[in-house]
Amino acid sequence: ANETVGFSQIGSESGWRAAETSVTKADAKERGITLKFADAQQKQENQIKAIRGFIAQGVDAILLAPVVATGWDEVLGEAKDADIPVVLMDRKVDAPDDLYLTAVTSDTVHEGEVAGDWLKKAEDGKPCNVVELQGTTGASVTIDRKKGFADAIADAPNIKIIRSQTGDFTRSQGKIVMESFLKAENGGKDICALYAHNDDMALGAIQAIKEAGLKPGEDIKIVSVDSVPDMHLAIAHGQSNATVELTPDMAGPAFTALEAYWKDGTMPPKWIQTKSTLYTQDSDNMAAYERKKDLGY
Amino acid sequence: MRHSTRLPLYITIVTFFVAYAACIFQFPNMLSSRVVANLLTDNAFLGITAVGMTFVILSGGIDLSVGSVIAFTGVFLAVILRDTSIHPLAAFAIVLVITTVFGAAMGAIIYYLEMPPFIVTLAGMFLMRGLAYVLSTESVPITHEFYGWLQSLYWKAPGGGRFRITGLLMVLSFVAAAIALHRTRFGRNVYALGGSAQTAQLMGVPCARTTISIYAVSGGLAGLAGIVYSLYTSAGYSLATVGTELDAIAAVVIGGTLLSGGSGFVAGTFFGIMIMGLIQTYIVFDGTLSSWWTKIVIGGLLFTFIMLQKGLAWATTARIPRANVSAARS
Amino acid sequence: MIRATIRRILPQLVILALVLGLNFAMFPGFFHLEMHNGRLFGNIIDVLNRGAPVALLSVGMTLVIATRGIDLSVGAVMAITGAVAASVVTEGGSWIMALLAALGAGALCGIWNGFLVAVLRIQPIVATLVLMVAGRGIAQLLTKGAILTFNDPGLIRLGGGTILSVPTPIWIWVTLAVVVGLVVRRTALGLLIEATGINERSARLAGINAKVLLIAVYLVTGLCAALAGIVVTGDIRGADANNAGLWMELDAILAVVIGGNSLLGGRFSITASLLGALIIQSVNSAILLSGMPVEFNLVIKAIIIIAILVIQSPRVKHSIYLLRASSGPVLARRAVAAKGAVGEDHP
Amino acid sequence: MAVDTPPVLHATGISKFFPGVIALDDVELALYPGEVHALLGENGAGKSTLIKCLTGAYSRDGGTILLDGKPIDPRDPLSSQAAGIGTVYQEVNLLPNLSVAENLYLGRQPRRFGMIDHRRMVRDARAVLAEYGLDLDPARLLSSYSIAIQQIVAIARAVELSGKVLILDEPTASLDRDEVQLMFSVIRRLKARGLAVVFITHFLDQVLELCDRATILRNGCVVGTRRLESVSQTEIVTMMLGRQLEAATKHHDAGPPGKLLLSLRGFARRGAIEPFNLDIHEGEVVGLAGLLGSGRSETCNAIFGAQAADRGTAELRGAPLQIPNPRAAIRHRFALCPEDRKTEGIVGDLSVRENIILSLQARQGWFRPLPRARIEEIAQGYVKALDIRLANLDTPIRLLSGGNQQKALLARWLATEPDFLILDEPTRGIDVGAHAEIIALIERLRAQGMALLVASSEMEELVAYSSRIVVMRDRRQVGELRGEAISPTSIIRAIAAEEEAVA
Ligand SMILES: Nc1ncnc2c1ncn2[C@@H]1O[C@H](COP(=O)(O)OP(=O)(O)OP(=O)(O)O)[C@@H](O)[C@H]1O
Ligand SMILES: Nc1ncnc2c1ncn2[C@@H]1O[C@H](COP(=O)(O)OP(=O)(O)OP(=O)(O)O)[C@@H](O)[C@H]1O
Ligand SMILES: [Mg+2]
Ligand SMILES: [Mg+2]
Repeated sequence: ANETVGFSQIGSESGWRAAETSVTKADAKERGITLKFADAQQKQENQIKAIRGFIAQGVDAILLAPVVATGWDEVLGEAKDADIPVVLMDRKVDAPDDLYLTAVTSDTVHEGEVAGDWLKKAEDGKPCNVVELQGTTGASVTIDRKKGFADAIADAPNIKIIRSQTGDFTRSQGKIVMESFLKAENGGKDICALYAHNDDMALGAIQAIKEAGLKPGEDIKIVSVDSVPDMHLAIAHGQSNATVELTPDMAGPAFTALEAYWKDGTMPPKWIQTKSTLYTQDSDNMAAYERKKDLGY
Repeated sequence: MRHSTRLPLYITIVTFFVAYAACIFQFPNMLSSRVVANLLTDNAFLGITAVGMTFVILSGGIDLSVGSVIAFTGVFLAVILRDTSIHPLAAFAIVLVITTVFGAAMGAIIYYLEMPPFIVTLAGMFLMRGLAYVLSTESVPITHEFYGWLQSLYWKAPGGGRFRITGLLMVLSFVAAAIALHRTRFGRNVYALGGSAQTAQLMGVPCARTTISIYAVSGGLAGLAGIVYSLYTSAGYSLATVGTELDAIAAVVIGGTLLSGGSGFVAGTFFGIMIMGLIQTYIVFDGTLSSWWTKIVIGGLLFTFIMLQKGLAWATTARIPRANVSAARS
Repeated sequence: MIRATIRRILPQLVILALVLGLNFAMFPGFFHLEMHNGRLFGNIIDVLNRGAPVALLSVGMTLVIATRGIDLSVGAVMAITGAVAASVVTEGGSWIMALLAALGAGALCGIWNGFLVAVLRIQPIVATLVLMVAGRGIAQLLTKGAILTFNDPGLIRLGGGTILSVPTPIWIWVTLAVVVGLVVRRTALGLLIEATGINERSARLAGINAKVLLIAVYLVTGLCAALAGIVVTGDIRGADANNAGLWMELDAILAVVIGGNSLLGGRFSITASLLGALIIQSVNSAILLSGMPVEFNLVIKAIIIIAILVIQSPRVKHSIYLLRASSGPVLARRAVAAKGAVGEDHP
Repeated sequence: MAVDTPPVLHATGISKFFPGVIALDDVELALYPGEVHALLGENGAGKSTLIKCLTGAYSRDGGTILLDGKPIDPRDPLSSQAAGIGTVYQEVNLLPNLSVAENLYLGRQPRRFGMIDHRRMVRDARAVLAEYGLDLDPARLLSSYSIAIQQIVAIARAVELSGKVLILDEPTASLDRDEVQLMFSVIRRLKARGLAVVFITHFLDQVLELCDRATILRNGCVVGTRRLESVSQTEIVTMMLGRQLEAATKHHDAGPPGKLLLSLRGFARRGAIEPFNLDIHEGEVVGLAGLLGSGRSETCNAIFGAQAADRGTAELRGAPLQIPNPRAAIRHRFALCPEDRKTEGIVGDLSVRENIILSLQARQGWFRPLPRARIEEIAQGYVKALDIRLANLDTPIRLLSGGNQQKALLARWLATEPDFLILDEPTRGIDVGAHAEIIALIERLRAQGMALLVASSEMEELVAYSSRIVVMRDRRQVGELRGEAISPTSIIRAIAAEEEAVA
């Protein structure tokens, strides 16, 4: 059965996103599925256009990695009218759940919690001033990871967030903002830990910390989210402490669910949650690095 | 070049139909009422924005703030509908007043402080996006039933295409703008300003009023586009429509309007929008382009359209002799 | 000559001092400098260092704007050149080769823009929009959308290292500015660029080779963007094609305008543009130091920028001039003197 | 004209300051209904500035304006228009991107149901322009018509707008005889209707023919107002210049021309100029005569490569020559002072000094800047030699009065020390004093052995300096006059003869 699946991807704003795209493409090829790929350049309207385009073409299913949670009711309704199953990837949407087949996502609030729990355990009651590198202002991941972390440390009065700024999810902003944190907090001596909403910003910050004459991972503890290959290297070298994995392989479970659905109409559960594995310095980071380095990060 | 101002318009229209025909040849599915309806619906907010941008560019200016204004409008509507119980229509009225006044304020700064539009509207872009953040960083869904009712207003054409009210609104905006630009004194003053602001001033064009009105129109239409966008997505999101101003400018330019002002047609903008929509539809139908090739192809097609226009314009005007005047001497 | 230069950049100097003062008020350690393992360390160094990409871009952008053009593609060119440099070193090339390859790529991009503007006569905004859109795609094509990291010490040093304790990017932009400034002002280029920007037709009829001049100017801009691309790439030890230089063209244009250069072309001052770049960076630094919630970043930036621009607007300047003139005896005295002169002319 | 009636417009104490310049100093101007009032003065005397202050294009720094005895304070041209003052500013100020009809009616387009009635506008425009002897399609873009026609449209617009006062700032600069006569008849009609007309020009014969009174400005001050019946032309000139003008240059004895410099064969540009042959010798001034649009400017541009010829051959001192662009021409020591100084000549924001050395510098190349001292020497030298009036050399050239701009442009080309100088309407908009100086200059340059080609609409002037006159019509050469045969009447006859032949 040579099915055609349309994949509306957000864009290519980060290495993780590129990995997700390449994993999805590879997976589709392996399963003999024709993948129609549409890059939305970070714009919701382009995603809506792409979905409508897929419907007009009459694809067999649509994968949607929504740029934002809201605003999908109408177009998903159209897909439903046209009897095309839609699978959401890496983010859920604010829409009645009969409009899509299933959602394969990680729980982004939970990711923040995992990071927060780790720090709580690592500090174990010692007073600790945390600086936070947020993602792009307004992105739902930013909001969720901030919330999850805050929730987790809510019951730990020893841990305090003293500065929080956006680093736009990029390495260079991560570095620049960290530099100013270091200056503003007594050359970094008042900072005990850094929580970054993604690994790229943390990697930038690590360089800033080194340039300020401090040891990342020791003088300032670092925890972040994504687990990109470079972060595993950094942890393996003791320059960072922990990262929460966000798997780029959302398409695997999605295709599996779709294939079952095509075959005999099996309805998958409405939410297929991917695991948020924590990697610390105790994990086998080099193995993780080797596994991931060719995935297109 | 100057002898037939309509030529770029005709060229744009021809280009669109030729390109559409070529697309259909490759993907017969593209000849469906769905695709046509999508072109209208999906580009409605961009089209309305581009109408305002046409006014601005015709007058020799530029408005970079429109993308942010759309986002602000969406967030504002979402927040106000969430937090208060006022009717969406009233909210629409409020937000249109806000964006129109905002545009007028930019126009006033541009005129009275003699500052370049590029920079004033760039600051306006930062400001509006910033205000949208301040209102809400999260995307806020709009659940009012009036929205649902508006969205249910469409005509389902044979073939599955849904012609929606927003598409109609865009078409109406274009018609209204065409009338305003060609059949009112205000419209002609817009062209006059674009020809030469200094000369227009000497000829007695009320430059202050016209400049302010132009940016007010652009702001107001961006507000209207924001309303359309909020209908389109049923939500307000402060990160929405980043870079829309560049799309709108590109559409206006592809539509044959000169960025230096004074020459062009709003109808050209309509086809500029359609051409841009066609490019995207084509890319979706093709579905093999990676993220980066998508960007490269969009850039390449943009270039191709510009060159096509240049080439056609050059080929047709090189042959037109100069105007022949007989100054009958008494 | 020097007096005229200072008079020209005085508003920018005053504004820069004000913004730095604001930083100081918010964070008293702002001007504090210290050494950390052979590296000068302090907020003021950060402003100079972090201002490097925009400062580099603003040098080229000043020239382009002086010719009545604009270059929207510089951010994308930064991404391309960064990707090129990173690819060269990851393929085993030396940092010198990487630098040359990146400069070559930047020059190519510049020539392409110049060709569209000068030869095909496409309006600069649109001409450079093409590369702005496609360029980032090209950069991603080179890096396959990932961050291409490297460990070449030479390249890293260009973006993140120091020379004589001072961060290399500062050396780079200062050197570039001095070189371009000297070339432009000690040769006839500055004059010819200004003439072309003010009235291209007249300039051509006066015998200026406007076509080649325009291409050269876009080429210089491409080279500046290439340097900026290398700086940001070296800084994070990786080519981030997705984000390098994203929206930085707007900052560069803003720097040029804050520098008091007219977007309508003509008279230009590179020094003033550089001050503009530093002003922008100081504003960013103030935002970071303020500790305000991130939602307010853009609003603060917008308000400060609007304030700066309003102070600089010709109308406000003119009213200040009139105010000074009317309060002092300047005008009256001049009127009397002139009348006297006219009187002598009477037969 | 009745002087005892109150003036329709009475301005007193008008002052205007620019940084470093006092453009107007306590100026008084009274206009009576039914008079044509000339405003005279050297280049830079402040005529245009006065007009702009009166009509609100500039805000004046002092003075009162009474219209029909009531004070008015026009803040912009719109309000003076509304008050019944119609104005043609110096240089054509119309919008090339709009149609002729729209230019005529901008701001007061006829409307039907609130919408502009295009058809009626075009019809009305056609009727109005017919009164000026123009039979053209008003729906076409203004830019598709020549400068002369644009000028007439501007005049027509101002006339339509003027209920009480009509102000014309050098309206005849780009018109030829017949068109000037046509315009005069229109002005006389308006005068009979009781309008007050202000007429600015540097053609004194036109002043004497048309005007009743004249106000003379010098250096921003009124030197006096005279009834023209009671003064002589020399008296006016003396008032304007503040000195006596030497007797006009006599027709010189050209003497034998020098060696052959440039020889053109079958030179042509499609759509612009028909093939022509032309030989130019050293020490010779070749005049180009013809009516408006006869192709004089196009000839000049083709020779200079500004609009390169696409056919024909050229030889310079016997060696074949290609002139694809102005740069090539300049390299061979050609120079062209173009007709439209605003868009093709000056570089507005650059200083006078930089404008003067621009071409010399462009020829030297990018990397061989002229030494500062040399620049200063050249600029100072020409400012003195050509008597260019300015505050200082750093003044942006756009702030100079029209005539002084023209002189600065001449200086630019003289600074390149050309072998062959092409002047297209060199005296357009230049005052009587400067006019005489330029004619003398042309003669001097010729005597030094330079070859000159001068296109001009002024027959007397052509006669004064030309060794030989080429007459053009309909973009082709139709005759040549030499030596004793050169006189205004013979030129007119040469043009007219062809006209009859064509008719
Ligand atoms: N905007 C300005 N700024 C500074 N100086 C100016 C400005 N406009 C005019 N001037 C100066 O004012 C004086 C009067 O100029 P104006 O144009 O009125 O002369 P004019 O009598 O019309 O001369 P022409 O016969 O050459 O047109 C000149 O010295 C000129 O340089
Ligand atoms: N801007 C223009 N647009 C269209 N046609 C023009 C334009 N300028 C000149 N022409 C036409 O080109 C032809 C030659 O014009 P040209 O300027 O060479 O004449 P000229 O003899 O120099 O007249 P003038 O006295 O106006 O300088 C004429 O038919 C004229 O109508
Ligand atoms: Mg004048
Ligand atoms: Mg001419």
